[in-house]
This record gives sequence, structure tokens and C-alpha cells, in this order.
Amino acid sequence: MQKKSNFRFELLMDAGNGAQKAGDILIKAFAKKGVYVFIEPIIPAEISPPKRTPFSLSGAVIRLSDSDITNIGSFSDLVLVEHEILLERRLQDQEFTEGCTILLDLGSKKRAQDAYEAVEKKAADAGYNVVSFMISEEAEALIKSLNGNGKNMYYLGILACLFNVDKDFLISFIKQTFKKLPKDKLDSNIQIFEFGFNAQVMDEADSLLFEGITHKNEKVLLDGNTALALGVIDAGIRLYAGYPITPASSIMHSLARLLPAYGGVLHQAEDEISAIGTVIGSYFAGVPAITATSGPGLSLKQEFIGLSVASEIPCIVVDVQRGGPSTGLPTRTEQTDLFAAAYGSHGDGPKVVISVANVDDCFYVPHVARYIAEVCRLPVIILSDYMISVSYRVVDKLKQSKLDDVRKIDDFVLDHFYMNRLSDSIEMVKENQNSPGIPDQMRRVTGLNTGSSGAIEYSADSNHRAHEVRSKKIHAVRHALKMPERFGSDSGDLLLVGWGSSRGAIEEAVQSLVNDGVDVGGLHFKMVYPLPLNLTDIFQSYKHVVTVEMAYGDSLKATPFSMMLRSETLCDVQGLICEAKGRPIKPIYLIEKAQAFLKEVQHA
Amino acid sequence: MQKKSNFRFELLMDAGNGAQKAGDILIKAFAKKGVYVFIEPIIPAEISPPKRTPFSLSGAVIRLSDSDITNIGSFSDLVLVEHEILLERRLQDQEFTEGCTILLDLGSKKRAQDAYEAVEKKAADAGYNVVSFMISEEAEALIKSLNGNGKNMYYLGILACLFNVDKDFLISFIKQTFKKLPKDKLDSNIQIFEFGFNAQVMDEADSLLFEGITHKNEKVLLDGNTALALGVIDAGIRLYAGYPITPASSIMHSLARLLPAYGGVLHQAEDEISAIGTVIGSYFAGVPAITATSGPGLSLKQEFIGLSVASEIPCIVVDVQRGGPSTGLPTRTEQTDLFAAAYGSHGDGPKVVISVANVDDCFYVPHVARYIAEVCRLPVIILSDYMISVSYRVVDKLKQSKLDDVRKIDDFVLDHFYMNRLSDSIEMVKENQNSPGIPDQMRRVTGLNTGSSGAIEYSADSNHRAHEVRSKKIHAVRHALKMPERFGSDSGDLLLVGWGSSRGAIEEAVQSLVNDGVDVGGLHFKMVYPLPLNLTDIFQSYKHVVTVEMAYGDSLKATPFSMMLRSETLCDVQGLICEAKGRPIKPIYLIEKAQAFLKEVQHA
Amino acid sequence: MPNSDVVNPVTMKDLKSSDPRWCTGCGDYTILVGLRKFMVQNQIFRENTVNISGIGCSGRIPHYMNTYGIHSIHGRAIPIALGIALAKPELKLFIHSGDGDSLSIGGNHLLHGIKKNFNCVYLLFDNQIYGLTKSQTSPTTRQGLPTPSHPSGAMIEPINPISFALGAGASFVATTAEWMGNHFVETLDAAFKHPGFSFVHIAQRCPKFNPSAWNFQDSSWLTFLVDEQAGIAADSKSAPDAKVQSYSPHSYENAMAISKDVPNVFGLVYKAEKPMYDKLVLDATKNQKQKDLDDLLNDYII
Amino acid sequence: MPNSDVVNPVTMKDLKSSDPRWCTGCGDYTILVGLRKFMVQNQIFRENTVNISGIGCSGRIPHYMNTYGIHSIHGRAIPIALGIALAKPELKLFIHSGDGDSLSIGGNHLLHGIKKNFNCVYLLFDNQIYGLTKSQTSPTTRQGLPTPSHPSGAMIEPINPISFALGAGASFVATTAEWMGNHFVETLDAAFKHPGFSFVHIAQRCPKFNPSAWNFQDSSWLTFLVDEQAGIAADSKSAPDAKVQSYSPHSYENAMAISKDVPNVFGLVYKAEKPMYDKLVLDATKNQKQKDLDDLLNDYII
Ligand SMILES: Cc1ncc(C[n+]2csc(CCOP(=O)(O)OP(=O)(O)O)c2C)c(N)n1
Ligand SMILES: Cc1ncc(C[n+]2csc(CCOP(=O)(O)OP(=O)(O)O)c2C)c(N)n1
Ligand code: SF4
Ligand code: SF4
Ligand SMILES: [Mg+2]
Ligand SMILES: [Mg+2]
Repeated sequence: MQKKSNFRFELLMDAGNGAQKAGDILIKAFAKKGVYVFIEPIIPAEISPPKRTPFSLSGAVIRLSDSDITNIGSFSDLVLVEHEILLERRLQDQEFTEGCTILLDLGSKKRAQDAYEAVEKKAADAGYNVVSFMISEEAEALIKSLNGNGKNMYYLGILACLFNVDKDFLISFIKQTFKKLPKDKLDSNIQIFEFGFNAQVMDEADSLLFEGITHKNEKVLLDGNTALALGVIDAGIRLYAGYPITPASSIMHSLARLLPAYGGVLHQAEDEISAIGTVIGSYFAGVPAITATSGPGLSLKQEFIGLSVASEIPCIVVDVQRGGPSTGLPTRTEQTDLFAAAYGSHGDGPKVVISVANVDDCFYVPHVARYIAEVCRLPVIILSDYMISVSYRVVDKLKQSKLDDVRKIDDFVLDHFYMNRLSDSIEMVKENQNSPGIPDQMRRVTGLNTGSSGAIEYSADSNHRAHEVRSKKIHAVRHALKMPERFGSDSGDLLLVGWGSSRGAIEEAVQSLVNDGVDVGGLHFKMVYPLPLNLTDIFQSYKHVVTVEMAYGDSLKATPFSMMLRSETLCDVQGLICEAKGRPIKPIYLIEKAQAFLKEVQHA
Repeated sequence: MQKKSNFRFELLMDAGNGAQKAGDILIKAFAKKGVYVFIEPIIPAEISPPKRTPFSLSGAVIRLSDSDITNIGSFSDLVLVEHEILLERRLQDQEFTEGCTILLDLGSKKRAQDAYEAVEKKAADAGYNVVSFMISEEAEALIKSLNGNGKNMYYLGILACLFNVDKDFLISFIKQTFKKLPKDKLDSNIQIFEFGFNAQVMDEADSLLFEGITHKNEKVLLDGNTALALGVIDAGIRLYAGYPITPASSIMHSLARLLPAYGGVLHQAEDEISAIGTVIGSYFAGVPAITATSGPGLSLKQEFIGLSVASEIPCIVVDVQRGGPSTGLPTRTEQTDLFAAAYGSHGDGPKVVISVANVDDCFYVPHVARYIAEVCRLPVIILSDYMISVSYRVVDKLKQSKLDDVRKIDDFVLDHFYMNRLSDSIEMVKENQNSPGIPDQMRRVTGLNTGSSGAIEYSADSNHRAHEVRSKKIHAVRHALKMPERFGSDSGDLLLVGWGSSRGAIEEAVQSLVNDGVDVGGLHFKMVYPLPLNLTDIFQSYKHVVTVEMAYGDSLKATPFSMMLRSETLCDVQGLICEAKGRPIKPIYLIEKAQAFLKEVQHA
Repeated sequence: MPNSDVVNPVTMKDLKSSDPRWCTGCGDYTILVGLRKFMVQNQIFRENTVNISGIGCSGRIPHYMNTYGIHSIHGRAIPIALGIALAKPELKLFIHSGDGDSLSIGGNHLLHGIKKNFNCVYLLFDNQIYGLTKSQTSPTTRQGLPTPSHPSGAMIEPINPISFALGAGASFVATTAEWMGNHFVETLDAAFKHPGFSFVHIAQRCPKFNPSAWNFQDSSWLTFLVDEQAGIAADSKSAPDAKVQSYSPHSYENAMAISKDVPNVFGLVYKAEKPMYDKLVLDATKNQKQKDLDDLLNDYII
Repeated sequence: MPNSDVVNPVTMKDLKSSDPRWCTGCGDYTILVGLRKFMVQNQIFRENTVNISGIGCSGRIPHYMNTYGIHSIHGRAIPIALGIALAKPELKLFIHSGDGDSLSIGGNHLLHGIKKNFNCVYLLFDNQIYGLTKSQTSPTTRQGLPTPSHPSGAMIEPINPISFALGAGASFVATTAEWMGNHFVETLDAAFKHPGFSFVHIAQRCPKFNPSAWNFQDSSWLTFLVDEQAGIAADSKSAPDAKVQSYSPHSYENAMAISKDVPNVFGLVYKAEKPMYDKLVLDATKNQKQKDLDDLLNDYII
């Protein structure tokens, strides 16, 4: 039995075979024991791709630790995989650690002898330790009786045994998960699990032990989209309008279940344009509202975002970024909607863009978005991404705000976004900002230019004034921004700057580099537009400043965030990581890149 | 009689009373005589605003010169105005020169004695020379018989006499313009004109003489949108799909008349989204196509622009910018769609953005847009603006290209846009780029990510490769770009940088400053995304670099183009003119600002 | 807060805000006045009324009504109105939209607005032309009419707004003309009283760009559909030479059949009680057992 | 260039490209095979065929047909198809679109595509659900069906695609089911032969997310509409227990009346000759006296 304090493993199966469900059950058990977990599902692009093809790769990557973890990490130490095709496919991603143990089910070897041998050789050549096994005959019989279902329970059994999880403890989670299953089916599933548990695929000596800690605080297990949906409710938003799109849809699904129970309304619109229109209508009538979408939907909403700016009707838009452009890679991650969010609507339409990095951010971002949107009366865009939206994490049970009057937003929420309270005297283009129902305050709003009375005006001065007033709202937000907390050194050779979901990787990479004696700092932004003042001062404390973005860049093309920072600070900010490969940034990759960069500039 | 070589005047009437028509007739006569003209109509925001209100201000600002003029200039030397309300309204814009002569029709004075006196006093106080007059009784009677129409002909008569235009010569233009009018009505119009001509509103001594030159070349009189429509045909584009929107609509109107006669097709779509879809469909089938719109339409097209990028189906979008955000100021000018054009679509969708500054650019931009769009297989966005679209100018008859095979585009067209020929070996994401109808080359395109075979691919490497290939297309354009010609000094104290319609004002201001011994240069871009390489070298030849943009900016907010330049060059490029007042930039204002700027930095 | 409901009856004057800026003779003036008249007759309070529009000459109405209002973007008034309906169901909503705004760019929202049958009065200002952008072909432009976008005549037969609305599943479809004052106000009245999405097609004069669209000086070409119980009375004062046809608005088949005669028939074409989306959604929330915010995270605790 | 028109007849194999990746039992497979069969029967050449789709499970069809194809963006296949039709009218166009793609986000284009009546075959894959995004309510989802976006059941009655198409002025409206092989191919055949926008509604199975939508194992619930001259024959092989009703597809009133029985009736619902926008536009150009490019600027010379 080997004691572990940090471990990553993955379970890979054909889509539809329940790998994620098995992973869920397992991590719940871990989490309950006090182990920190981070789980990233691998989801195929098709609904049910044909089995035994590379497209069918589905599964869960799970990272365990006895201290808090912020990201999925770099490499897996162990893999349990259903058949040779999935292994072959996943080997390409080069995410296995040296000496990684691969548990390979030989169930399909009969019909693919050569392919099996080829992949086994490939894995061995790469230095991995392939351990093959077969599902026991009794288990196979039970699986057959379940029409081919249940293999995931066998695998779960193997893993549970491997991690020395108490069998009955784990069975209680199986029961909880499958509580809607008829008793006989449930029993078969449990039996299969037990067969797996007892299969002795690995020697006991090789089994692993995670000693959980006893948490002081209650813990919750949440993925980003669920956290965001719960945050919407806690933030007092009472209308959600949306149109389905991967990876934003699950926000709608959660709210469809939850909102009515909290007095709110869920509206599925005919398209993304309509959805944001309904949000604006609701806000005009005085009810805080939100919509969520992904890239293509953001493009469609641009015209209405402009109306929100001009008419000073608040609105909140969540954009869960995916791989792009166009339909792109709906189930891969990227950070390339930054400009579309900040600058996408025609004309000069100042707005605020906030990004999220993790489950906590997702829960609190609706609060701060609502606060800014309502106090400044403008659109606020929240940038999440595929990776954040689907990754689960165990966190302290989140402190609720139960926000009602936005002016009374909790300090700890503002702090979380490195923000002070906004000034009470932000000027509006239009003086009267009342909602329907209030007598003697009737008013009309429009997307045309207006003066302070709200009446249409075409004069040069009123147009300029309107631009100025709107821009100054953003400046007011800017003045309220504090500098985000920094990781690592306060000055030195290199500053890694990022936003959104790169936070965990930056934090971990900086930590590790600093431990190795490298003089590096990390700065991560939640608010991405506007940026806090005095950035230049901070940048100048480092010899070099680089960004970490999941976006393409090269020597002739600055990545979006680096472009913003270059313009803002006139420092030669380069993209250190400017790759758009659809997968989250590995801390180890970041460390290597940083080291290589420093070596290069030191030699230059 | 005073000889003039440079003069600006304006005719202001209630909307619907034919001020622009009168202006058109007059400038045609001037142009025929060899005088250079530049005319900017003043168009009210409503269709037929109530007469005798400030909203009813309509008219034509006309600049005359005996050498080529590039912009409308700064101030008017003479104004002919129908009544006191319009004068009052127009005085606010502060566009009259000191000592400007104001010919004020007293026809409405009976009913507005006080208002008249007030405005006459105001004008006199401002140092203007108010000359009032009354339409003769015979003319009034004729106007009555025409149901109130024809007053513009009287004014035309006054102006023609004032400018010493030959009466019969001018009448020939009236006849040409009103050729569809019944004979008796035409005759009445001519008679009214003659009454005006003979009215002797001004002394003969005060009359003006423009001695036209005899042009060597044939000349054409064109506004920007008409030039663009003609350019579309000359560039071999054979399908236009669009949805009406001010100020882009007149491109569609021209093409609706013209395209069918040149074998093309005009399609009015149900909305802007559909219009660009039809352009993409046409291009996929092998027929070059274009759409034109304004800000709100650009926002709606963003999703399809992304499809054009990803599927590598070319498309060309014209955006005639107006005041924004949202519906904004549809009949005012602004340069604030730059970011929406370059970065508006979600994801990372590299495309090319070309701007136009004048009638010549408008005519040739479809050629170069087609060339780039087809050689690189990506979307090209053309940025014009309200000011360019409606302003008329006399230019040498444009040399036609009659473009068919884009690879054979004329050098002079590329030169016009400071561009070399593109490399012949630009890599595409997809190898097969054939059009339907070609046997054995069948292919499918998609907005999803693909490899070089065109098949959908989700792997990290293929996504990164696709981003890289698309970005490199832009780099290929970049490598083909030459530095635009510079005005004024090649190095020195200050460089004024602009794009789009600010060209004329920059050129004139730099000329004037250089004449005054100020060490300033001007650099104006047609291609705005990407920018040519080695900009930094040029910027570093000047102590200061500033931009001239019709866009709001302040100390906390860089104007869009200055932001691009800052990021690109890391030079501290500031907005010298960062105003969004809806009116074109006056050369004189630019001169003053430049002088003030230099004074300030020299004292600092 | 003054209790305006009791103290101050709504007057025509109360409903005025800024001065309209349409062309002389534009039917939009008549619609504006008709709407005010209707509000006064029904004593609908200004603060509880929202006029919502897209873009077009028609889109200017909200500016001229001293109620709450949104002059939004082209073709998108319906989604906004729905947001208001779901947020504050007690408000009275009037949506104003041109033929282009409704049936060209806004067609999808109209389909779904009609289908959702949420509570509002929808006024389609049909001048058979794009007014504000100066005379391009609209989806209801008569085939053959030369316009700047189709100089040799509009290409195809117009969309029939009535068949469209019926095909989309409308619960209330009426057609009227702004120059027939009584008929217009009565139509608004019936539309307002109908629970759901009340689709009102209005023949509207555009003397500036499409004077030939509606022959308002003659009335011999038009037929009133009347039904003693449910319909809208004929307006013999405004249209003395009109024919009158007895017609029951309760039959879908009748309605589809008569829709062929649009735009020559005026009156209530169809009316049926249908479930209303806004009510269904709000009732679902109302009937749901409400949870305590403190329990929000309980299901996720491990 | 090989003269493929003469030498190589199109075979089923020719039409295959990459392997489909739908769920087992998905009706999209049957549509794919039916489409290929129809192309082989009619010997439609691959290079002259363009399959155009939006986004959805249905949207994948173009990838699997070895013709030209565009898998475009959600709801927008029609504008693209129209561009192709105007650019190269000799091409054969098949548009593939799901119920969400067609009737939710794409409703406006569908309205205008139908109205323009340009030449194409439009296949509406109706599985009454959003397949690709995993099971949200679509505009044709049966009222009451619980979905992730409406856990307590879809709120409103579905849109009736047939009434919608008829209301929009369609010239050809048919309804079929993918599991009725012969009926399906015959319907495609009739649609293809009809000049104009041929609207084909297809009942499509989605075993993954909406297995209860279509009861394909029984056929007693369905009725074939048949007409000896113009209709599509009943498919007694695929639907042995189906009723057969004699029906003339030439009457608009009939069509509107029968549309109430959708989705239980199958066959040709309506067919009429109507002017085609693509033809009108292209003819206008053809009939216009062509000008010399050299004269382009002449009108502007001063
Ligand atoms: C997205 C967008 N596209 C186009 C326009 C330009 N536009 C304004 S109103 C209008 C159509 C007006 O016609 P209609 O809806 O019939 O209204 P009317 O003016 O006739 O009342 C158009 C195309 C716009 N404002 N926004
Ligand atoms: C603009 C945009 N919005 C949303 C989506 C997400 N999306 C993809 S397919 C689809 C609906 C699929 O349903 P349907 O059209 O019925 O096709 P099916 O999958 O059932 O064949 C949606 C909402 C998208 N790709 N683009
Ligand atoms: S253009 Fe027509 S619709 Fe618009 S205001 Fe003038 S008359 Fe009325
Ligand atoms: S989800 Fe439904 S429609 Fe999509 S592939 Fe699977 S069975 Fe077919
Ligand atoms: Mg209209
Ligand atoms: Mg579907």
C-alpha cells in the first residue's frame, strides 16, 4: 500500500457506457472522506458516436490531493481504459506521466488481436506500465443481463479497491446515485461492482491510500455551470432567458429545475437574439435577468448588447467560451471571445467584462455582475469557458449573500473580485431611470442618441456627451478596481499574467517555479474590461511580462489579452502560452515554457 | 466682381424643399466649367420633419476650388438660408467663417418678427454679414401655382447670378435634371430661376468669379456610395444581397438599377443575416458576391462572418459607419466600427479590414477586396462612413479594370491600396477548394474544425494548425503591404495618423502646418487590419505620434485605432482628435489641435 | 405617491409627450390619436402602460405617448415585450411594428410571439413599404410596384399577414384601417380585451412613398366582417360605401378562407381562447412549493 | 475532365463519404439512405448536387453524402441555398434542417424561403426535440413532455409545421416518415420534380432523447392522403395498418383543414404552381438589354 498525497488518474470508456457516472460516484466517496478532488469529464463531440471508434472516447480525468487543488494538473498516473482504440486515441494527447500504469481491459482483444498488441507495444515503448485484465465471467453474465450496461461498475470496483476505499461506504453512494433504478437492476449493478472490487487486478502492494482530512467546514461538490446557476439565484436574479448551446445549456437546465422554486422564471427563447431581448425587457420592468450562451450566440446578441448600452437598460450575458471560430469545437476549451465580448458590438458601446476561473468565481460572479450592471446601467458580460463549466471541484460550502438591493452587496463578494464599492454619483445619459408602474415618472428609452431628458437629440454636443457619460461609467468601475492578489515574487525576472480559467495553472506553476528558486510572479485578472489603473507600475517591477492564454498567437499576432495589456502599459508583453489546442493549460507545460523563456532572454 | 480660387458656401432649406437638388444643378455647372467641387448634403434624421422646426434643417454644403479638394473644409464663406429657425439651428454648429455673408430670406418674417430679429442680431454679433431679401411677387405667384414648390429654383438663381454662372448654361442643367417634368411645370421652374437670377440680391461688385480650368481628362461627378456600386460592377462582382439601412441603402439602389444590365443579380434579403448568408452561398458556387450594411447590420452578420473564416468561403461586407452605438445617429458620421469589424465575431476569426477615404477608394475597393477575399479565402470587410457615402466630388474619369480573374488584378489598383501582389502559395486549412459543378472534386465545408482533408477533426493539433493557417493568411497580406505614402515631413515633431475619411483633413492640415514651418507629417491608412510591418521605425522618426479619429477617447480610454497602434508599436500614440460629434473633422480644427499639442509638449 | 388611479382620470392631453415628426398626411398620426382615444375611453393608466416598438416610422410611436416606452431595435420588439410581461404581468403592453419590422427582419419573433400567445396588443402598421429607409420593397409591397430596390417592380406576391398569423396559431386576428376611426378604436378595444396575443393588422397610409397602397378616399372596395356577438361593428361613417358581410370569427376554416380576401376585408377574422405562455409560466412558479434560500446549496453538500 | 454524365451512372456506393456518427437506431440513417436511393433512382449527378444544412444531428447529413455540401450555422441554411440557386441555377439543392433549426432559430428564413419559392427540396427532420444539444424542448415538442429545459413538461402546444408552411404561402407541402422507405423516397421524388420550394416534413425517430415521439412500430394511428393523379402512393409495406384517405392536394382550404390532423396524416398536402423568385430574378437579368462595361461610367461624366 502506497500513501499518496497527490494523484491523477482517468477512466476511459466508450461514450454512453457510464464512465462519468462511475467517476462521480468515486469522487463523492473521496470528497466525503476529506480528499480534495478536481474532475474534468472527457465528452465526445457527437451524441452517441459509434462505439469502438476514436470518436467514442469518453471519460473522466480525476485529480486527488490532500490539499486544495485549483486545476486538473498535467499528467495522469493511472489509466483504466475499456479497449485498445480509446487507448490509442488518448495516447496522442501525451497526458500520461512517465511510468504511468495503464489498466487495459482485454475484453475486445479476441476481435482485435493485432491492434491490441500494437498499442500495448506503443505504450510500453513510451515507458508506461500496461497491466491487462479481463472482466470475470460472472460479471460478464450480469452485464449481458443488463443489456450490456454495468461495465462501468466493474471498473468502479477495480478503482475503489485500488484506492482502498471502503466497499460498503462506496456502495452507499452507488445506491444514492441509482436511487431511481428498479431494485433488481440496482442489485445487479452492485454485484458487478463487487466483482470488480474483488478482481484483484493489481497487487495489494500496489494499492494506493489517500488519507482524507476531516474538514472543518461543510463542503460542496460543484461544477462551474451549476455554481453559476446557484449564484444567479443567490444574487436575486429572477428571470433567465436562454437558447440551448453547448457548453452553456446546463446553466439553463439547472435553473429550469431551480428558479421556479425560488420565485423566478425560466424562459427558453426561440433564439439567442430573442433571449437577450427578453432579459432587457425584464430589466426595464425592474426584474433582474440574465442570459447565458456560447460564442455563436454571443455574436448574435451583439446588436442587443448595443441597445443595452444606449438605452441604459442593464443586462447580464454569460458567455461560456468554446473552441472557435464559427461552430469550431463545441466541446473543447479556448479563451478567444475576449474581444467579441469587450468590443464586438458596432459603434462605441462601453461595457464591463468579468471572467471566472473556478467554482467560487462562478457562484459569486452573478452578484457582482448584477451590482455593476444596475449601478452603472449597462451590459455586463461574464466570460467562462468549457473547461470551467464542466469541471467539478470540492470547495467549502459557499457563503450566501441572498442579494436583494444591489447597493447592499456584501464586501466579501466585491473583495472576491478585487473591487471597491462604486461611487454613488455615477452620471447617467438620461436623468429619469424609473421602471414602469411608477406614476408620473413615465419615460421612453431608445437606441437613438438622446440628451439628459431622454428625448432624441442629433446635435454634435449631445452625441459627444453621451459617449463621454457612457465611457465614464467604465472609468468609475476602473477607479473601483483594486490590483488582484499576486502569486509568487513581487518583482523579479518574469511576471505571468492571465485571466479566466488559466488561474489554477498559473498559481501552481508560479508556486513550483518559486520553490525552485526562480524569481517569478503571477497576476491573474477576474475583471478583464476595464483593467485596474497603474498596471504599468507593477509590470515594470519585472524584467519581462508574458501572458498565458488559450488563444493562438505568434510573432506577428499578439494574443487578445496581451494586445490589451500592450496598449494599456506600452510594455512589451508577449504571449508565453498562446496555444489554442482545446485542452486546459498544464502547469508543467507552463513551468517548462517559463524556464525556456528565461533561458532564452538571458542568453540574448 | 471678386476672383476666387477657394470658397465654401451652403444652401439651407426646410427638408423636402429641394435644397440638394438645387445644389446638384449648381455644382454640375461648376464642374463642367472645370471647377473642382466637393459637396456634403445635410440630411435630416426624419423622412419629412415638420417644416419650420430645427429638425427640418436640410441642405447642401459646397466647397469650390480651382485645384483638387479632398474634403469639405472648415468654414462656409456664404450661406443662403430659407428662414430664421434654420439659421438659428445652423449657427450652433459654428461652421461659418468670420465675416461670412448670410443671405436670409425674409419670407417668413411677418409671422416671426421677434425670432428673425433675434437671429439677425445673433449673426451680426458673431461678426457675420446678414443680407436679407424677399422673393419677388411674380416668383411667389409661380411658386404658389406649383403648390409651394420651386423656391429652390429662386435660390439657385440668386446663387448662379452671384457666382457669375452663365444663365443659359445653367438652364441646360435644370432641363437635364427635370427632364421627366411636364413642360409647363419645367417652364415655371425655369422662370422662377430667372426671377432669382435677376433679383440682384447682392451688388455686382460683390459677385464672385471662379475661373474654371479646362480639364485634360474627362471628369466624373460621384458620391461615395455610387462609386462603390460602380466599382462592384467593374470588379466583376455579380451578386449583391442586402437589407436596407441608412446610410448603406443607396449602394443597393444603384446596383438595383445597374447590376442586371451587367449580367448580375440584386437580392433584397429579409434581414442582414440572410443577406450575408446569400453572399456566402453565391461565393461557394463560384460567383463573387458582396453585401453592404451599417453598424446594426454588421453586428447581426458577425456569426456568418465567422463561418466565412472557418469554412474558407470568401465574402465581402461593406459597412458604412454611422453614429453609434445601437441605432445611434443614422445620418451622422463616426469611425467606431473598427473593432467590431476586426474583432467582432466570436472566437479567433482572422479577416481583413480595408477602409476608404474618398470616391476613388470607393470605386477600387471592391477590386482589392475581391482579390484578397478570393486569394486568401476569407471575409474582407470594407469600412466606409456616412460622410464619404453621401459626399460628391469631381474626379478624373476612373480607369476601369473590368476585373475577371482576380489573379490578374491591375497593379495600379493594388498600388492604390499600397499593396504588392500576394504570394501564390498561401496555405489553406482545406486542400480542396473547388466549386459545385466540378466532377470528382466533391467536398463538404463546415464551421466545425477540420483538417486539411476537409473532414471534421477535434484533435488538439488540428485545431492549432487551423488557427495557424488562418492567421498566416493575414500575415501574407501583411507582408504584401507597403507603407502608405506620407504627407509632409518624413520625420520631425509630430506625426498625424488616421484612416478612412479623415484623409482629406489630415492631408490639408499637414500641408498647411508644413507651410507654416511646423515639422509635421501625416500618415493615412487604407488597409486597417492587418497593418504593414515596420510601423515602429516610422513612428520613431517623430517625437510624437497622434491619431485623428472620429471616435470618443479620453485619458483613460484610447480610441480604437490608437489602441491598435499602441499595441503594435509600443509607442505612446495618443488620440489628438478623439471626438464623436457626428460631423467630419475640420482641417482648421486639426491644425489648431496640432499646434496646441506641440505647444503643450514643448512646455512640458 | 399620488393615488392617480382614483384622482386623475386620463385625458387626451395627458397622453401627449413630444411632438410627432411624421410626414403630413401620414397614417401614423391617426394611429397615435386612435390609441390615445382608446386609452382614455378605457381609462388605462399611463404608468401601467408600456408602448414597445422596433425601428421604422411606426417605431416612433412610443416617443409620442406619455406612457412608459421602449423604442428598441429593428424587428425585435416582441422579445422585449415578453420580458416585460414575465417580469410585471400587470402592465398593459402595446407593440408597434411596421410591415418590414414585423414580417421581414422580425418574422421569427412574430411567429413565436403569436405562438406563445402572451398578453399584449400587437399593432402591425402596414403601409406596404419601408418608410423610414425611404421606400424599399417590404414583404407586403404589391407585386409590380417599382421601388428603389426593385426599379422594375417588386418581384413576388406579398406575404399575407393574416394567413401567416393564422398559420402560426394566432388566438386573435383582426384587420382594420387607421383612417376608419371608430373601427380602429373598436378593434383596439376588442384586442385589448382578448386575453393573449392580439394581432391587429392596420392598413396605414404612407403618402410620402406609397400613396397608392390604400385607397382611403373610396370605400367601395372594402368589406366589413361583422358578427353580432363577437365581431367589430362596421364603420359606416368612415367607410360609407363598404360592403358588410356577416361572419363568425370562431372558425379556423372560415378564417383561413377569408384570409384570401385580405387586404380587402376588415374586421375580426379569428378569435379563440388559447393557453397563454406568460400565464402558464407564472402559474408554474406560483404553484411550485417555494424553497428557502438558505437551503440553496444543500443538495450539493457532500 | 471525364464526362461523368455519360460514362458513370451514380451508385449507392458513389454517394458515400465519411461514416455517419449518429446514435444507433437514429432515423437520420434512414433519411441518408433514402436520399441516396432517390439520387440513384433519378441518376442525379453528385457534382451537380449540393446538400446544405444548419446545425443539429440532422445538420450532419452533408458530411455523409459524397456530393458538394455546406454544413453551415444554426438555422441559416436557406439564405446560403438561395445564394447558390441565384449563382448556379443548374445545381440541385437539398436543404436539411431539424425542427429546432427550422422552426426555432431559423423560422424567419423558412418563412421567406417558402415565400420566395426558390427551387430546392427542403427536408425538415422532425424528431420533436433538440437532438444535438441533448434533449431540450423544440417548437414541435409535444406539450407536457418533460425535458431538461422544461422539467415539468413542455409548456405550450407545438407549432404545426404544415399550417405554418401553408400560412407562409408554400407551393408544395408534403409530410412523410423516414421509416416508411417507399413513401419517403416517393415523397422526395415528387418534391424534386416540383418547381419551387418543396417543403417536406419528415417524422424522424430520435431513440436517444425522444423515443416516444413517433410510434413507428404501429401504423394504425396514421392515415395516408392519396390522390390518383397528383399524390404520393400509400406505403402499405411500411405501414400495413394505416388508413388511406382520398384527398386532393390542389385545394388550399383542404390543405388548411387537413393540417389540423398533422402529424397523423402523411402524403402530399398541397401543391400549386407559383412563380419562383430565383427564376424571376434571373429572367429579369436575362431579359435586360446587356450593357457594355466600357460604358459603366458614362452617365456620371460631366
Ligand atoms: C438591424 C437593422 N437593419 C436595418 C435597419 C434600417 N431600417 C430602419 S426602419 C427599416 C424598415 C422600415 O420599414 P417598416 O418596418 O415597414 O416601417 P415603416 O417605416 O414603414 O413604418 C429599416 C430597414 C435598422 N435600423 N436596423
Ligand atoms: C447560434 C447557435 N445557437 C445554438 C446552437 C446550439 N445548437 C446546435 S443544434 C441545436 C438544435 C438542434 O435541434 P434540431 O434543430 O431539432 O436538430 P436535431 O439535432 O434534433 O436534428 C442547437 C440549439 C448553435 N450551434 N448555434
Ligand atoms: S415616410 Fe410614410 S410612413 Fe413614414 S412618416 Fe412619411 S408618410 Fe408616414
Ligand atoms: S440524439 Fe437523436 S437525432 Fe441525434 S443522433 Fe441520436 S438518435 Fe439521432
Ligand atoms: Mg412599412
Ligand atoms: Mg430536432
